[in-house]
Amino acid sequence: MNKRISREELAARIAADIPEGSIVNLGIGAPTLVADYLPRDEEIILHTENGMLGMGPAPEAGWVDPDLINAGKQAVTAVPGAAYFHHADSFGMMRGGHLDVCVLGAFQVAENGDLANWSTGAPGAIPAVGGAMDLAIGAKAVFVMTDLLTKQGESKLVAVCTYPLTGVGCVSRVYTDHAVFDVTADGFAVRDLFGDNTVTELRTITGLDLIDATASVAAGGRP
Amino acid sequence: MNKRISREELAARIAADIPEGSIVNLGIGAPTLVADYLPRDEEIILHTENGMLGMGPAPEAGWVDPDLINAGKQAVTAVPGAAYFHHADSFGMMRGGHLDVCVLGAFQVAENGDLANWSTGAPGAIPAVGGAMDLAIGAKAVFVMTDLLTKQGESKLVAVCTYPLTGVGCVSRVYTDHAVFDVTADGFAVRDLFGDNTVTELRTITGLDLIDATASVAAGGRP
Amino acid sequence: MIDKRVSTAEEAVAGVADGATVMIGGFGRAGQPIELIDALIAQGAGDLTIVSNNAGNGDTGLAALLAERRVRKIICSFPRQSDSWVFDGLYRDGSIELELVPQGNLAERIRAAGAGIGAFFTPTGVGTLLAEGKETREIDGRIYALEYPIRADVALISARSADRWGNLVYRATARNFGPIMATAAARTVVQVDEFAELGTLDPESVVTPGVFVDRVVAVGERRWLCCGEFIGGVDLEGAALGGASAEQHGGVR
Amino acid sequence: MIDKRVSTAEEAVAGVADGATVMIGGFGRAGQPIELIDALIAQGAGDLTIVSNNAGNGDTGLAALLAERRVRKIICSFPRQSDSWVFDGLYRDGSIELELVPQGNLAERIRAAGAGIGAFFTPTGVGTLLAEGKETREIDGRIYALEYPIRADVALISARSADRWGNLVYRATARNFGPIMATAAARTVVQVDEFAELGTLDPESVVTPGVFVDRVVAVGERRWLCCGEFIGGVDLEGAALGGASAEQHGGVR
Repeated sequence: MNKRISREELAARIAADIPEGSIVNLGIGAPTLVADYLPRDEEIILHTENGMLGMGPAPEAGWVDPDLINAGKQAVTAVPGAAYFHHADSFGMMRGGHLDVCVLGAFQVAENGDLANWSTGAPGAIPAVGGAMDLAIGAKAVFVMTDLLTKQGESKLVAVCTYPLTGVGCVSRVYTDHAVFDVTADGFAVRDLFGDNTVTELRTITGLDLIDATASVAAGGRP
Repeated sequence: MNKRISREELAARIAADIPEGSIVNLGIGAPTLVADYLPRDEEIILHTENGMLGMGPAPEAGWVDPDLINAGKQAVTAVPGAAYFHHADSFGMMRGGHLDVCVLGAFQVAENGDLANWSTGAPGAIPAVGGAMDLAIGAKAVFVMTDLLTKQGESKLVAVCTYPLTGVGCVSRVYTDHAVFDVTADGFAVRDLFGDNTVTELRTITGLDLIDATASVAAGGRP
Repeated sequence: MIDKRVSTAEEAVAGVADGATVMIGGFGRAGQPIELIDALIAQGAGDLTIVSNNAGNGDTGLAALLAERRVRKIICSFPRQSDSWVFDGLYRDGSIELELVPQGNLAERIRAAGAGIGAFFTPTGVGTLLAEGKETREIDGRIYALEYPIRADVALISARSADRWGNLVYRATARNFGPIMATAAARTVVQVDEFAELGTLDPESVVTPGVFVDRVVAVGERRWLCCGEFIGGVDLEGAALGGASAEQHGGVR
Repeated sequence: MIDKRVSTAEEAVAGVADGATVMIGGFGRAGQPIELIDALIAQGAGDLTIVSNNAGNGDTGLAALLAERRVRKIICSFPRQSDSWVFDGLYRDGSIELELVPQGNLAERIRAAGAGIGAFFTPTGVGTLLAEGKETREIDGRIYALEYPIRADVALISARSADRWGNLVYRATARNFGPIMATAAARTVVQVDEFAELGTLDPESVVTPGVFVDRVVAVGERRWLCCGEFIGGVDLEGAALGGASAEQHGGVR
């Protein structure tokens, strides 16, 4: 029984959906993996909200530049064609809708596209939001990359988020280790199944009334 | 009888009141004359709202640069230490209160510091405001440079402006060909008399209840 | 490969629809994208709303577009200039609508559109005719008026140089409205003197990142430069000194 | 002669009062003005409100200032990091107040203070805990929340180079909050690697014009540069690879 793909496979799957020429912001954590699977013969421009377009991969050993980091505060490089700018300009770029795609992690995504990814609301936890709320509302397409289930086996796709929201109705599509879901006006639509998952099984796992859009997607349609 | 000083003398008088290190915007028209009288051995930085700090004098013949103009669309130069920026940054600089002094022309200035300098409200006139309203509210000190009287002999210092306003309560001081007036909470205070003008005569000419502050200014006080 | 370069000004302005809102960069003649405006005139779109600081100078560029009666409305700060006779005539005979905006509010409204700000409180214009009817509010003892973003379908701007990603550098005060208009339009079209190889523009000095740019056309180096160096020899209109006017040599920028 | 240069970090931070609001540039360690913070620690001001994107890393810089219990409140977007143990401890025992602001709203509020904007409507955070109690408004079909400027008494920032007028250029992503914080404080204090002669910074490439700067101190070239060229050889904390830590050599920037 093969119900899940690996995080690397998922990153590759997301990368394949990003057209050449896109301006893309990859959130901290798993989404940064997507960069490794972007086709090397295509130009896709990476934005990092701490002030750069044209972010390149990690530097070679010995060439870490403490002045050149990504939003996750990891060392990166600049590709030819890069540009630096200050924080107000960088977030204006996001808020103004100039990014094509951002890929974010999630604790929960609701049927209406609500995203919760910054706080579990646990008492005593130190809150920290960073750029999550800006990213959530700041791209033409907001992709979520996540396991479908928590470690406790609960669905991260939910009818209504119970964790504090990051953004309202902002998610376009959810890439999970089980399947890909589009957020539609009528709820989640299963776009793509991984392994031997079925829509029926996913309905059981998530407890949601999922739309089966696999046929229309296979036929080239877009929900 | 010497009641008036020349425009050049007035420009020199204003220039003498601008301390070294000031950031100064000189409005279109007569105020640009002030630049010619700034002390050459002192550094005063000129701002032009079309995107430059460190504006220098007009270029020599044959060296006009159409890309390098002031707000009056005259050819200028850049001094060492200059910087260029775009219009939103330039007006943010003004609106944010970062200029020390701006010098503007006026149709009327009211006792409460209201300024009218962009429109006479004449029917059929084509309205144009440019940066006048931004300048009026956009410097720590707003100096007006003007003749005291119109060509028709009417006082430009008034109880209440009858022309459309440029800014409310924004003028700090009015330099006229007859005298210098500070705007105070109690109305205009005569700071400095030119030629053989007297406060009494100026009260008659303006029809205003002017405060005589000449003694306190002469004694080094500031109204 | 990302390549926003097009070969002609005609291609650059293709697709501007009747009724479109078009931002046009420049402060007076400085930074005015003359070749793009000429191409827009040839392209034929009409019933336009123009957003630009001025309303044209002389008989070229924006003034020529106005003279063709292709502009329904202009949003600007300073239409009346010594050489704005084309606009003046149209305005006086009621052929063009004018929305007059203080220059800093114009810039900030354009910037707000690009930066996703829904509206902002500005002190400029408060208590004047130009803020009449606008919502006001006292904040920390000062009165502000609420202003809304200005967006456009197309922005036509001019820069000094661009790479194929659309990264732009400008020149002196010709920068003016270019960087903010580039952010506020659904499609930004740029004329530059010349293209730069990708990677040759210093990432610290790029003023407009390519994300804001859709099409770029190179129109040749401005007359007063030679290989990027200022050589002078022109008047303020860009005409060669002591010779024929620049217009006769194919326009000024 | 305008000369904003001072000789020591001590002079640069002189005059910060107890209870002051102090902006501190940097995103994590990048662009954090370590020498100025060290001088502020020595200077002694307490009961401070700090505005900074993060709440300190490790035991140096902002973290050291917190450890000295000189900070009453911090306004930031991301206090919790892998190396933010100093802040974490103070927060958990109730010794420090936290105002959490989404990063883009933080940047825009700082920018608004510098640009004289009274307040602005932002879409970020709407419908979340961080916009609770804030005024909201629907504009063109989208909901926005009203946010107010953040000003400071002093800004401490880091740049690559400055001339005596205070014109600044930055380096890579260490630019981050520096340019906007410089506009939003009554007094802006800058540490740079080195001074540049007036007129040697390209006017097209100056990021922060000197008008926004009050004092500048040169603290020596960052360890990973040599005459302005990147030479590598350090880790992300700026410590020499395979050698002693940077802290032992006088701190990192």
